[in-house]
Amino acid sequence: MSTHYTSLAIDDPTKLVFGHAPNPFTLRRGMVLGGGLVYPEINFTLPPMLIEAGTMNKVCTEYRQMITGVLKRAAELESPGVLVEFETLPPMTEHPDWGMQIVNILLDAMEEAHAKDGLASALRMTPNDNREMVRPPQMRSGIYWEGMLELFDRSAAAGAELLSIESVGGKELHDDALTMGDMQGSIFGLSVLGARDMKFLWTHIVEIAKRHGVHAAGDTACGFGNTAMVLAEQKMIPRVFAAVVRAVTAVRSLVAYECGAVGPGKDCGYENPILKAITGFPMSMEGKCASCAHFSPMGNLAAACCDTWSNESIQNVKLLGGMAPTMSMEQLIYDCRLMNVALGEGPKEVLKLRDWFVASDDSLDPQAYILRPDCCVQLAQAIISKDTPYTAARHVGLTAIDILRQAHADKSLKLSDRELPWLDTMTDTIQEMPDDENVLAQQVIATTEPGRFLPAEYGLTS
Amino acid sequence: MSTHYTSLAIDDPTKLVFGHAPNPFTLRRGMVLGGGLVYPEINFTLPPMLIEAGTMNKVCTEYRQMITGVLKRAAELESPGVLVEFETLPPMTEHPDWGMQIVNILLDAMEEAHAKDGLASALRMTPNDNREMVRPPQMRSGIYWEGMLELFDRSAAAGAELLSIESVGGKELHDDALTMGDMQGSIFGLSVLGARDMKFLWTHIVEIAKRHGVHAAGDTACGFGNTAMVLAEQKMIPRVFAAVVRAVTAVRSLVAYECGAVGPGKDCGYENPILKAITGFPMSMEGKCASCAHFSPMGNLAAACCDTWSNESIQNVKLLGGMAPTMSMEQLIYDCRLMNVALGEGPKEVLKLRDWFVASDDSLDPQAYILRPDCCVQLAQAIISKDTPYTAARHVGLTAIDILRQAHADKSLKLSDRELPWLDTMTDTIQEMPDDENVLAQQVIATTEPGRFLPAEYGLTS
Amino acid sequence: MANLNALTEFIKSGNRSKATKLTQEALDAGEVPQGILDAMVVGMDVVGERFKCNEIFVPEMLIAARAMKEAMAILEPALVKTGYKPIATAVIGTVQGDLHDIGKNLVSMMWKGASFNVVDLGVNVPAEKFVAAIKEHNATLVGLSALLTTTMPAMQTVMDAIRAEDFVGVKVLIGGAPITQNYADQIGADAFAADAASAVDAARKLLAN
Amino acid sequence: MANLNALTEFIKSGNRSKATKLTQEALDAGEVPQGILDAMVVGMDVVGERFKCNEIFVPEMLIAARAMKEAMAILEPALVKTGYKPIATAVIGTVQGDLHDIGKNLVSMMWKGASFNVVDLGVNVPAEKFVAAIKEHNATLVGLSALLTTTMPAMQTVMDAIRAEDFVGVKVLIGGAPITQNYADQIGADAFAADAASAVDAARKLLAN
Ligand code: B12
Ligand code: B12
Ligand code: SF4
Ligand code: SF4
Ligand SMILES: [Zn+2]
Ligand SMILES: [Zn+2]
Ligand SMILES: [Zn+2]
Repeated sequence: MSTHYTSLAIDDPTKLVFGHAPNPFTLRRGMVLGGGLVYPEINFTLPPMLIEAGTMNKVCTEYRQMITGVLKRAAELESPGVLVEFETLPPMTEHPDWGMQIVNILLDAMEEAHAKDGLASALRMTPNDNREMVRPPQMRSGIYWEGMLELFDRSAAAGAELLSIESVGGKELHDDALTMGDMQGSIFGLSVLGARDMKFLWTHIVEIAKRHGVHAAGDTACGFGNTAMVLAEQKMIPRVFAAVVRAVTAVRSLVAYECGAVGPGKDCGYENPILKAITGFPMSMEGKCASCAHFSPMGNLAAACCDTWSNESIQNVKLLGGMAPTMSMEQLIYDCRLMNVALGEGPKEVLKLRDWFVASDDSLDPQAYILRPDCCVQLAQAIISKDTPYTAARHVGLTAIDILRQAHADKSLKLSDRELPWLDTMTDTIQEMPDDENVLAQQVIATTEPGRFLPAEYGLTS
Repeated sequence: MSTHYTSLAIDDPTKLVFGHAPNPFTLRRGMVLGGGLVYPEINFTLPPMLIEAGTMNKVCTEYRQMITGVLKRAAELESPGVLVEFETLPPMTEHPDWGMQIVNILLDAMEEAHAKDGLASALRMTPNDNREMVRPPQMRSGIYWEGMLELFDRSAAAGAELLSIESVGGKELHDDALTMGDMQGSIFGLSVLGARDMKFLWTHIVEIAKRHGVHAAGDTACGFGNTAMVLAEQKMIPRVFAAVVRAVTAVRSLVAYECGAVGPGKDCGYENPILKAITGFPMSMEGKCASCAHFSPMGNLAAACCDTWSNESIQNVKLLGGMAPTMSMEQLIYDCRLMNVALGEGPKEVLKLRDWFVASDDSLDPQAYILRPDCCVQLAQAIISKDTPYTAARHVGLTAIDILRQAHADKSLKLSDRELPWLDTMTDTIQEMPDDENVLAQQVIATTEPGRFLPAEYGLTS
Repeated sequence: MANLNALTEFIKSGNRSKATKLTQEALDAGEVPQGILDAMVVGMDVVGERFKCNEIFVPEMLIAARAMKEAMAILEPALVKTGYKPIATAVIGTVQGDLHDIGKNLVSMMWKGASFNVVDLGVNVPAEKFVAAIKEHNATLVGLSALLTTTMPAMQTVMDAIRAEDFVGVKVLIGGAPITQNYADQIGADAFAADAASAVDAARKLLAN
Repeated sequence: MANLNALTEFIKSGNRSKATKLTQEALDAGEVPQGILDAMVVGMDVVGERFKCNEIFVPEMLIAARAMKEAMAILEPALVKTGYKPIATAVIGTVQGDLHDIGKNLVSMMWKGASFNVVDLGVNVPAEKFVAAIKEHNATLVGLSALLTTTMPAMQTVMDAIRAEDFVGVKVLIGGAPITQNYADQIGADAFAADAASAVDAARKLLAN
């Protein structure tokens, strides 16, 4: 049932732009993703408060206030459409009834805004991945797995048109790899454990989407790539390390599309442009408007290839001008308007604005650099040239390092002195890794304290 | 001592762009305002808390945290410079000692960031205008007047390089004019009372600036134009009314430059592009990044002619990614980077990006429309064609109405049905107003309940 | 009866001269004062609804309110004779240190439109002044406005001062851009309203309890 | 003495084999165990400082910490004989419902580097487990981490559970991205620290009181 990509949907970097995807598709209220317009994608969450049976009324009030506020502002600013993402918090997935209460609040408000103001919108449903609530994580069965599938199923039945998740398979080893600066551990977590889990999980999600006539959208290696990015922004780990991890995350996130997802890939997947080049599906991205949720070194560049533009998440607190989610909505709409003006003027103009987004950030940070559209095509090429996620991961990692080395040499990228030695360290590590992923798996199993992860949950035997 | 502008510094709308002002100037740490780069201008304020002797320690801690956070992020993102605005809260102007405590905290942190990270920055000092703490407001003497001047003086001595204020002269009548939809009252408040107060006030501010070798920057008719804008956004008053009020505010704000101010005009003066056309001084603007402080119908268009780009204000609350002021700092820097990339490519590219900013918003809101660069030049022309603020105000008001009528006719601007009749009402009102402002003044004095305002405080005899 | 329908219409359209004239005629014709008042209130309610639905602007609403005010001046003596008391007397003001009053003025105006007797204390109002006004006017409704994050705490001061008295049935409603329901809960205010239109509903609800 | 300077250096550079070898040699040469420990702690302090000044990254710091840990394994028996007790025993964990642990792990690692005895309870830790661990290990320092706005309230639960016992001298330090000093004050925690580096200073300050 799964595709293996051997060619690129976009191999010309000048075609890798915002607003246009080779494989666009239309949502129920007429929004066409990847069809020539960039839409705002809004996400919001609770202020500090407890979620339990006794507070669910208050929880619902918060969500009702948030969705009403953002849709009202979107209608006032005449947004051509809005994608609403509902990323659940753990208790809402654990208790699908609670999650569904909120889903219905959101869908009702969206229906009302459509009826009253003609505002088009669609819901992206992102149950959070609770499978590591038990440690070692139980990936393929148990109450967390079941609650998650139930919530996917019921929300799709209720009207959520896009299904997503930020899955965590492999992260139980990857976290340490990040803090230890261990590239082998990172590649193992992403391309061996992660890719295996993705295949299992996304086969199920695609099946649910098909059953309800909705779209399996995409995943993100957020717990890997964004954790690395945040750690690098906090100066905890080298920026070049985070950049190479980012390149490798594309291998993991690709699996969703191999299983049948059609985009848009989740906002926080900064690896999405690479996946757009491979798959041709529309992608969501986030940058400067997501600084409410985390700082990033590529606030503009992230917009270069987006089809929806997101704020990642903001909690419902009051700012001077109004509620914070409404502020995000307004900011996103203005950013989208700018892109849509350029889109209205044709490909040359789109390319111009895209290149400005890129030039704004690419020389200042290695992760920004490797996400330049031309680099994305190069990385995409590296990935599809290999047969398995593991081989692709090593290859794309080395390719990213080469790109960085080259960029530093020709001075198009500034790297600090303490970053530089890491390029060699990473190259050595990747080159010395066993060619056979099973050999590596057995090595890891042998040297990892038992109870950190369950090989069987990834279809590995120990 | 005061200039009267009779010609435009910029009469070609294609020269009215962001980043370049005919009369740029250089700040102490090398930032050149209006000299080819757009700088972020950051402003922040306290979260809910009391300001009194007993809480001043906590107040100082908040400001220290805010300034440290924003400068750190600006250095990390390698901003070419940062303008910091300190807009005081009432007790800080009433007790200049308190205000100065904070000024010194800000200046120290800025000095440290310069020494440590090479970050250039400058302080804009904006004491708030407390003169209406007594009602009717006492405009030319008394403790509020004195506290304000003392704070200007001491902060300039301490190192604040730009002096600004959001003065309130005339507002005591203008508020009602707004809620009553009374265009005559608005013009009287702005161009008779407001302009007279500005002349008195700015003569003093310019004198203080000269004494300390710093710059009198500029004022804003915020309490007039932005109140109108906020009321229109809340659907309280017609948008066309707010648009015409905006045009008239330019007459009032111009007085600061006539008295010797050199820019950059204050961020929230959406009338600033008109003033840039007249004076050639750099201007600060705010738009989508200021939606934390208030929503607006021109989040992109406002950037068209800016020289610094501001967030207006945000309180020190924690968001998911960090403190809110730091979020604003990051957003501003990315917006500035985009403009600076275009600036680096030359005038044609600047014009292209500017026109995209304009095209993003101009057709959707009358206020956005009249602030198109070509309309700004037209309005500027209307202002300088008259000899007195009052005659200029009536003329620019009528010009704005004409622009709107024309734009509606040729379908470049969408106006709702209930807005349209207001164009005629406003025209009639303005045309029926007496030609002599003294006649109007005597009418107003005669029909206003005593105690609403003191004519003598505006040099008027009753 | 036909007269009173017309009165409702004149209030709606803000026609002062016709509204006052008709009120006088209705009184002369022996209509029950309460009935005349009801006709006016219906008119203002419609105006309030239209405003809520974004069909009219504040200036138009104010014109209706002014017509109502003038007609009321004529009606009031007769009403009082029948023992009529306004639904409630409300005291409203912007708290100490804060000069923002447009929002407060709008609330005040909407309350007047809903036939409350409104005492507006203006801006920069210290706690004692609120307490004194409640006593003096036997107010049962208090409206507090604050627009600055640094004057929000002054609302607490007013609440404390009010709770220190033994007023019976005095309800406090708060509002202003930085205010939230949470904050109202925190300082023990009886309710929060987000805008002028909902301030009327909120006040009616409070007074009904 | 020269030996001990070298030991400091090997800790700093994270040279495990040389650090352990030198520790053994110093012991054999009759150095006072406390003196050997001090040499190590000086090394880790320098590492911590370098990290704070952005001169090194976490992985480099972890390598130093690992060298220290292995050298300590050799030193500990001798230390214990002299009656040595670690500065303090700390219990740390991410509160119930929350799985974020990278930040907590970094704090835990920094505390170990500062010679605290650290008991890491992991993630998703219920209040009772914190209380039990404090009892079991005679801990005087507790670290609570929360990254979700919806698990912040679980910190209050832990605080309540701890305050319900009559522990003497148990100090609670809290942290995590959404946490503020204000929140710490609100739930009665003893302190808040914004990052791992300042978590060491904060802990030392708490324990000194
Ligand atoms: C207009 C305005 C002014 C005008 C005020 C004119 C006036 N007569 O009121 C002027 C220019 C004088 C002014 C001055 C200042 N302002 Co001012 N101002 C504003 C602005 C732009 C709009 C406020 C407004 O009138 N809105 C329209 C009305 C209709 O809306 P509203 O007030 O929210 O009221 C509605 C509801 O809140 C509710 N409501 C209001 N009151 C009540 C009461 C009750 C009982 C109920 C039920 C409901 C209710 O119903 C109303 C109608 O729907 C706001 C920005 C904003 N986003 O709010 C800043 C703002 C409030 N001001 C601000 C500041 C900083 C100031 C100054 C200190 C500026 C300075 N440095 O000089 C001074 C302070 C003066 C003082 N001592 O109070 C900041 C506050 C920052 C902070 N820390 O809190 C704001 C948020 C602007 C900003 N983004 O920075 N301001
Ligand atoms: C990495 C990450 C994850 C990883 C966690 C990996 C791991 N093992 O920890 C994964 C992917 C699993 C994840 C999952 C989820 N996450 Co998450 N995550 C993040 C992210 C991007 C970075 C956190 C991080 O590790 N930072 C790096 C470390 C070093 O920093 P730190 O944690 O702040 O720690 C420092 C200080 O805070 C302090 N500190 C920390 N703890 C302590 C303790 C003490 C005692 C002291 C003194 C100091 C201290 O010192 C540390 C070092 O300096 C944040 C975004 C952000 N801006 O923080 C979101 C974030 C926290 N996650 C969020 C969400 C929503 C989730 C999920 C619910 C997502 C979903 N829908 O599936 C799940 C929830 C899982 C659960 N039940 O807890 C939201 C929270 C929203 C909210 N309402 O609160 C955030 C803010 C992202 C966002 N912008 O929306 N997440
Ligand atoms: S980056 Fe943001 S959206 Fe992605 S998993 Fe992390 S917290 Fe969630
Ligand atoms: S618009 Fe903003 S900055 Fe300007 S006076 Fe009003 S509140 Fe102040
Ligand atoms: Zn995400
Ligand atoms: Zn997201
Ligand atoms: Zn301002």
